[in-house]
Amino acid sequence: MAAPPGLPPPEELLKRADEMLRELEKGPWPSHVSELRKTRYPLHVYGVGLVARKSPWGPGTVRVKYVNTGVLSRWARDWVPNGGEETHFRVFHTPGKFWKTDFIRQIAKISKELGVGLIEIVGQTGAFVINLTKDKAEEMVDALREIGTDVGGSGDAIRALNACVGPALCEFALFDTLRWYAEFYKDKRINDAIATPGFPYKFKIKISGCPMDCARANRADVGFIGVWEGAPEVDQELLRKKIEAGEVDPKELAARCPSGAISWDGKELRIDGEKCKKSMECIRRAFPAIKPGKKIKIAVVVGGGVKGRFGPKLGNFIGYLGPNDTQKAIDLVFKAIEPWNNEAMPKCRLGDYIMIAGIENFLKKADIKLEGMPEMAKTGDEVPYAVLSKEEREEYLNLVKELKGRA
Amino acid sequence: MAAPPGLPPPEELLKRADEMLRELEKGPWPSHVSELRKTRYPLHVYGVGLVARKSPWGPGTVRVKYVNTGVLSRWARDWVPNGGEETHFRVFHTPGKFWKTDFIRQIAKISKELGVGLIEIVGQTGAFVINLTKDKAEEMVDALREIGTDVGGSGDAIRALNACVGPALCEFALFDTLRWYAEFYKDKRINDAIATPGFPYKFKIKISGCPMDCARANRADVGFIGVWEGAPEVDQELLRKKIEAGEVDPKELAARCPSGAISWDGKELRIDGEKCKKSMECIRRAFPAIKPGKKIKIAVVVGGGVKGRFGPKLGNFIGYLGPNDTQKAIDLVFKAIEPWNNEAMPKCRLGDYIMIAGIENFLKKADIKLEGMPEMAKTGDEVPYAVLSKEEREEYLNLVKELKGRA
Amino acid sequence: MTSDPKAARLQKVFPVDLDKFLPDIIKRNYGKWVDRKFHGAGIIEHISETGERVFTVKVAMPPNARLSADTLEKFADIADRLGIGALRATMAGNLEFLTDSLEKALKIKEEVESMGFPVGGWGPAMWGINSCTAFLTCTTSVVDSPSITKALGDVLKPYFTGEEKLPAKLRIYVSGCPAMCAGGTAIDIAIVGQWGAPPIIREEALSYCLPPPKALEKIAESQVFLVQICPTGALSLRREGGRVKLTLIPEKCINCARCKENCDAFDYDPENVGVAILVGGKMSNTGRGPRLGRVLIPWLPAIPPRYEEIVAVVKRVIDVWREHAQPGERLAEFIDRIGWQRFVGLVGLEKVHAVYQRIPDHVRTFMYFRQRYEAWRRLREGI
Amino acid sequence: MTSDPKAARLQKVFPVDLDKFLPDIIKRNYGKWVDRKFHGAGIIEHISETGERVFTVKVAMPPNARLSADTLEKFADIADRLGIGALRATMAGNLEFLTDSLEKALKIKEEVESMGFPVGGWGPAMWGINSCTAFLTCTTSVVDSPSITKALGDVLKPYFTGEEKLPAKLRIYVSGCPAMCAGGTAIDIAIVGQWGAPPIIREEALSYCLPPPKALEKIAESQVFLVQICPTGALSLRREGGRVKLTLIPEKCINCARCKENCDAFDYDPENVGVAILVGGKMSNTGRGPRLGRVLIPWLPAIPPRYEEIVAVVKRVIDVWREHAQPGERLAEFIDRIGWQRFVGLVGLEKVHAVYQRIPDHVRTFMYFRQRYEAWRRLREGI
Ligand code: SRM
Ligand code: SRM
Ligand code: SRM
Ligand code: SRM
Ligand code: SF4
Ligand code: SF4
Ligand code: SF4
Ligand code: SF4
Ligand code: SF4
Ligand code: SF4
Ligand code: SF4
Ligand code: SF4
Repeated sequence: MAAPPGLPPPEELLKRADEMLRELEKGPWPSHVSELRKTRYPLHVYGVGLVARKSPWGPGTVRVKYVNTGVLSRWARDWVPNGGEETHFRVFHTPGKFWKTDFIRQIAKISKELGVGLIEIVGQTGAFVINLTKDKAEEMVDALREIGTDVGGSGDAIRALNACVGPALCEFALFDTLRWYAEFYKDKRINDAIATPGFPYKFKIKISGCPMDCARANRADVGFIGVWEGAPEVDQELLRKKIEAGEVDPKELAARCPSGAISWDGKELRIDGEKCKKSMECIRRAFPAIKPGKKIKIAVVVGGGVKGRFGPKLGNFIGYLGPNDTQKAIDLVFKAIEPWNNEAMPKCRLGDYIMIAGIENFLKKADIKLEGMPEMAKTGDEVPYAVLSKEEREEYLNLVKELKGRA
Repeated sequence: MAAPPGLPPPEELLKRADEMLRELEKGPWPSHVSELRKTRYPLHVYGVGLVARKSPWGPGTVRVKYVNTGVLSRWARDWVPNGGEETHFRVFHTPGKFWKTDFIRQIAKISKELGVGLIEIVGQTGAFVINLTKDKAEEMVDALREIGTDVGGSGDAIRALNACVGPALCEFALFDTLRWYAEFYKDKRINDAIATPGFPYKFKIKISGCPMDCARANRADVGFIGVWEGAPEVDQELLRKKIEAGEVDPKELAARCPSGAISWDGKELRIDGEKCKKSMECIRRAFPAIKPGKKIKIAVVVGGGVKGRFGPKLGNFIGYLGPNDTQKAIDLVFKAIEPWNNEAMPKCRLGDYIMIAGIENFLKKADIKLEGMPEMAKTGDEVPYAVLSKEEREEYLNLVKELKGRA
Repeated sequence: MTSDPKAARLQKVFPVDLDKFLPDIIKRNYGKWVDRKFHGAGIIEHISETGERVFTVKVAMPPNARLSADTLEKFADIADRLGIGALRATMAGNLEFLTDSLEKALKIKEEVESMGFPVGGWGPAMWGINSCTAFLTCTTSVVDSPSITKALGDVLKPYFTGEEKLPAKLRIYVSGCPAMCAGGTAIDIAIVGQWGAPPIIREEALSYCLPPPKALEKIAESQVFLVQICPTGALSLRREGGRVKLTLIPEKCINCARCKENCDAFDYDPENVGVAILVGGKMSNTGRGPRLGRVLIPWLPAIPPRYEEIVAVVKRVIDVWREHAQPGERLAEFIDRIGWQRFVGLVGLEKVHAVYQRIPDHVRTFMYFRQRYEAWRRLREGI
Repeated sequence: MTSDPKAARLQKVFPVDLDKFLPDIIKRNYGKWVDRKFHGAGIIEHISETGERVFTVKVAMPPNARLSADTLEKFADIADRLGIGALRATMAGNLEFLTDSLEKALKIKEEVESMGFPVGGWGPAMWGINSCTAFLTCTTSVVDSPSITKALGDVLKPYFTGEEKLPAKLRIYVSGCPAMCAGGTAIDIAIVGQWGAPPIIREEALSYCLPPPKALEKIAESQVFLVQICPTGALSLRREGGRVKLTLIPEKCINCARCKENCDAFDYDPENVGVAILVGGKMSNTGRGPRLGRVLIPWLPAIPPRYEEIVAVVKRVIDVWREHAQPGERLAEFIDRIGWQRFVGLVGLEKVHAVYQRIPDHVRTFMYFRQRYEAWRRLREGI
């Protein structure tokens, strides 16, 4: 990108960059600049970008043998005085993103010795990011593999998986999100699709233990979200106690239930399982007197994403798996990938492809069949005119031939 | 339109036309062909059209002095053997479409003497249609005016009004639809806009006495529909009797209320006026034990239509008038017409124009203010990127300047 | 302005005198109706607070409500003999006889039925079939709605007369072309004629629809009326030397027929022509309120005189509705309740909707750029 | 395949051994959590059926969760001293200390706060601000999200720490460009960098993004990658003699930045650049369920280091929500309940939404040709 117009001369630029950086160290919120100062990150580049109001970084290259994803490298733009460079790895996080202190110290050591001493402790996809110096790239990969993790997940590949902390720390967890996380990674096909890009675009898999969706699975290319069948479970005894203690207001529970499933007759709280939309509203207010139901199912959503070709989209719900169906879940991912990988234009996310193909056609092509699949993509048009090909018209005619017989 | 390919020679064509017509006289449903046979309508033309599967009529012309709307004339296409012609008038219907027998006989006489003895007793807009012979056009107009009605309502003009039968025959009528019908017609501006086309497109006004919308006002350019405020009125005494008599099932009333406004505690039926959406479901089932409420309002809907530029649309609800606000209603019609007439492209219906202008902008331009106007046309976009002009951007900046002061 | 006495015609004579046009019994009880009773299909007793009663007898008219003056006079005779000396045309093209006792009403019923005009409608019944004029008088029609209406009526009559019961009101609108003069699509079942393929332009007839050559020279291409009315930009005007050429991009055409409505030079091949059948519209605020119908099948051939394909689909829709709907449930509410897919499956047209999933790419882009409707179940609705 | 030992790298080392990576106390109580208590902002006590307890202390990280190795080591020391020898990064970029008693938890809080890292979040509070990396490392950024995040955090900290109460959870995502790496728009408040005006093409840099001339010759214009990725057809390739020229039709451009994401030759003028602010999105199925955020204001300048315009709008949105929302009501549900117009009015940005009513004509045509969303109240909702 070109130098922005009206950039001051180098010295002045650096001075103003420095002022800008200092300003960002003030105030009560933790400052990234203060942290960066403790590292060998080329802070002036960042400062110059702020003054120029333009990203100071241009694409760089670094090749790491047999590491085809997870490596990103930048050069400072030619208008940044004194230049600078920046390279970083995306690194797989541990299950639940737990870092025992020995592991932290290993990471910190690697970062200081082979990098610039800077870590993004968790990226938005769920990896963590570690800066390095270009010439230490090969070493860094080995060091990370040594301590039990690795580099990967960028480009048109499966990205670092993400799963909420689930049963490791959360009362609401309906299934073992971390075991799913592990099982997915262990699968050879997943490994290969992470290691080597080749899809039309990136592909993200996210796993949430319950409808709170802390892992934002509903925005993934394929997401898994724990739910249950029917009504939440009510421990009437405990609930009564909570009500007496003033911890829970049963009228509020009924009023806040978005599906009108809860009724309170002054004595007992009843929940209509047919109506319940698993909003977790009653549960979070009255836990553990009200808990999710026992019959657990994993809702599958496909085609979410923040942008892609056709703009922001949430996932499309396509049915359920069981809480132990990890293998089926992995199969499903690759079934979903197949028609997309074969047919989609470059830079179409799965959700874009689904919009192009039509979700029903997509599900057919992908040969996906799930329990509780919702019916029908779309109702008919509101517009009664259309241009139709001869073939289409003949198809309609044929369809009706049979009816004619019946009439 | 050109002759369809593969048309048989004239004689054969006429023969097949005749067979087709005969077939349409069979069967239990009243036959238009049988009726047409009793008239001087050129039936062979219609028959040939059916065989050719193409309209046999092309545009014709007839000029009637100072009658600029409501006159339509056709010539048979050149491929119709023996040719033929057809001319008809659209004629204003009486209030409630009541035809006393003397009036019927006058119509029939005019039809036989100056026309071909054929009448469409009511057209879909609400006029009736009378066929004539071209050379009697001037006479026919005078004859119709003589008996108290007139020709009009076609082209880019206000069309024949339509109102449901209302208080003349209907228990549900919430206001005097027929008086509205009459008052509208008496207005000079309405007269002129019916008499002389000049708008971007046609313009229809429809009036329904209650939410049943028998006059399909919700599909008009401007529609008026009687509603009430709050809950329907319940005569508990009478209701109890109806329940005892088995005529009314209170549980069904509650279940069929689409807004969940009705509760039945085994003794008394209660209706939550806040919730009631005026579906008429309880009223039609338990009338007159349940009746519309007493505080009557006239809901105004604008911009409906079957097609226009952007396809089918129902009206947009824009607020209420009072049951006696006929003058305000007529003013409102012309307020709505003004920006449309000034700005719309040809062949944009009011609804299309509203879509182009945005309904809020439209209401502002039209200077329409009503009681109970709903808020806000649209919520914000889901897409966070857009191309914006410098002016727009400055506008946003200015808007926020004030907020900055407050923060 | 002018001294021509005919100029007085610009001041219309509107039939607005309620006193003159309303029958006396109606005037006496105007706005005083307190109750009504239904006496079988087609007959309503209206009860006034004055104690008077008016019985209405609803009679089906031939397609497009076409009557000969002869028949109309015969009806007037009956109205004088057995009624209160008045009829009324309903909004929707039936004819109502008015009388003051049930016996007379039943007598009227007998007489009109013997003339071949069935009595029926109201409540859970077919209230009628509305037809536009089409091949009877209309230049833009592509199929003939009156004969389609006749073919349907012959089969559906028992639903009108009440011999066969329906779950709720049913009305059918049959329009000969996308102008939809029969009343549009906001009705239980709508049948709409359409061209099937993009229009054919008859160069030789085009000049009638264009401004005179001199004027045309001065107008920007995009401002030419014919170019403007096409909502999709499928029509464009190119100047080639001194001549102009109107071109149509078939990929952009949506077959809306607006060009045709405004210029006779647009033609079609009867081979391509057909009807779309829409279901589940309504105007009334009952149930879940007014809504537009939805395309059940976007194209079927329209083959006179019996239109078997159309009749078969309509019949099938009604059968499915009759079999599965709850009492009082209009087709719209029924479809809403069971869901479109299930409905389409029950009718036996599962495969049809595949077409709705095809949206041209450029359309989709913009559609999803702005407020987007959610095409598929989200988690919340799904679980 | 190859004998290079480095080829083994294609088999990734995934940290999947739960036994190895989970702290012991977590393993012992895995899936056995039966209750939890909130101890002020940022501290949760998790109660296991085994009787054991784990306390988590949620600590805000600097923008973009950037820590120096030094600080990380200091945290490890604290975790060893006062915790169970483990930390965890949350999904959303905070750091959780784990310990086994409330006192220790409070001690941790004290220590990290003295280091300048506030403890907070959970329940009706700000849970954090997520920032992408932007000017720190990213080539496609148009505004710098980490510094915007800092400016916001400085003002909003009391909502995080619980000093000031909120009606419900609040999270803010700040993304430096339309790629929205901070997590998109399905969150309470989303701030998204955008170009403002259509991209400028730097001819001189274009060749890097096009196939080599020989290959290019053989590809149809529309099949060229850069042409294909533009979702609106704003980009087209024209061959002029031997040379190719990429042209951009500004009217078609929606500023989606896909061209830029794929080719460094697309440039912009910082003058035009700004952010859109979206509100009312969420992921969670609470309330009325997940939904995308809506544009509250489509453009504001992003002026470092204090970004006053952005901060003012965010602050104002929060104030309005605080003042008018019911307890427990997230911004999304609050806006739903009071209606967009009223919300926009309360914020003081009534005039802003006028822009949403402008839809280019061709768009509208198609949008309304297919399934259309209802833009304005229908009778049923109105009455
Ligand atoms: C590092 C990270 C931001 C961070 O600091 O947290 C990031 C950084 C970039 N993202 Fe992202 N994205 C990151 C999470 C996301 C997320 C969040 C998520 O995964 O939930 C999203 C939105 C979710 C989604 O995918 O729908 C996201 C949507 C994008 C997009 C838009 C994709 C689309 O469908 O349109 C792009 C553009 C592209 O791929 O062409 C993009 C592109 C980029 C690039 C590669 C742009 C570039 O080439 O400069 C950024 C590299 C910056 C750098 O120097 O590292 N990034 N990106 C996140 C990855 C770390 C990690 O693996 O944990
Ligand atoms: C006579 C009538 C059909 C009938 O037999 O009932 C009719 C007949 C024609 N209509 Fe209509 N329309 C008739 C009611 C309607 C209705 C029903 C209504 O008003 O509720 C509609 C739909 C409602 C609406 O306006 O939204 C209707 C929507 C159209 C349209 C589409 C308008 C649009 O917005 O796109 C056209 C096409 C046009 O105007 O260019 C049209 C055009 C025509 C033309 C003028 C086409 C033509 O030039 O040949 C037809 C003349 C046929 C003829 O020979 O008389 N007619 N037309 C109806 C008028 C009689 C009356 O005044 O009562
Ligand atoms: C006569 C007529 C109005 C007129 O001015 O001409 C009419 C008059 C009445 N309508 Fe209607 N409706 C008339 C066309 C309509 C239309 C328009 C249409 O069919 O195109 C509608 C709206 C379209 C729709 O179907 O959504 C309409 C929707 C209703 C409804 C709602 C039906 C439903 O189930 O949704 C009722 C209530 C009912 O049937 O229970 C109703 C009920 C009534 C009743 C029977 C009131 C009652 O239940 O006591 C009115 C009787 C007055 C009378 O005896 O004359 N009227 N009614 C129309 C007769 C049409 C016909 O020949 O059959
Ligand atoms: C730790 C974390 C998951 C993880 O694996 O990292 C998490 C864990 C929990 N979430 Fe979450 N949520 C986490 C991010 C999210 C996200 C994602 C995000 O913010 O980007 C969401 C969905 C996005 C959204 O806001 O819609 C999310 C929506 C919820 C909700 C719903 C809030 C609401 O009012 O709609 C709850 C329930 C509540 O707060 O009452 C919840 C509740 C919980 C609780 C506190 C369960 C409870 O109420 O007992 C979990 C505590 C486990 C623990 O102690 O570790 N969690 N939670 C994430 C912490 C983020 C942070 O640093 O603040
Ligand atoms: S998604 Fe559910 S199970 Fe997972 S951390 Fe959030 S609240 Fe717990
Ligand atoms: S989980 Fe939500 S929807 Fe279900 S009963 Fe509880 S509050 Fe209602
Ligand atoms: S709209 Fe209402 S008042 Fe008018 S006729 Fe129909 S039911 Fe009666
Ligand atoms: S009118 Fe309709 S919405 Fe109102 S209470 Fe009766 S049934 Fe319910
Ligand atoms: S719908 Fe078409 S065919 Fe029927 S009258 Fe109207 S314009 Fe003519
Ligand atoms: S039918 Fe409609 S879309 Fe097609 S060319 Fe004519 S006006 Fe344009
Ligand atoms: S949102 Fe844009 S600026 Fe931020 S990291 Fe992603 S690509 Fe870079
Ligand atoms: S910003 Fe988007 S719409 Fe504009 S040219 Fe680039 S890819 Fe096309």
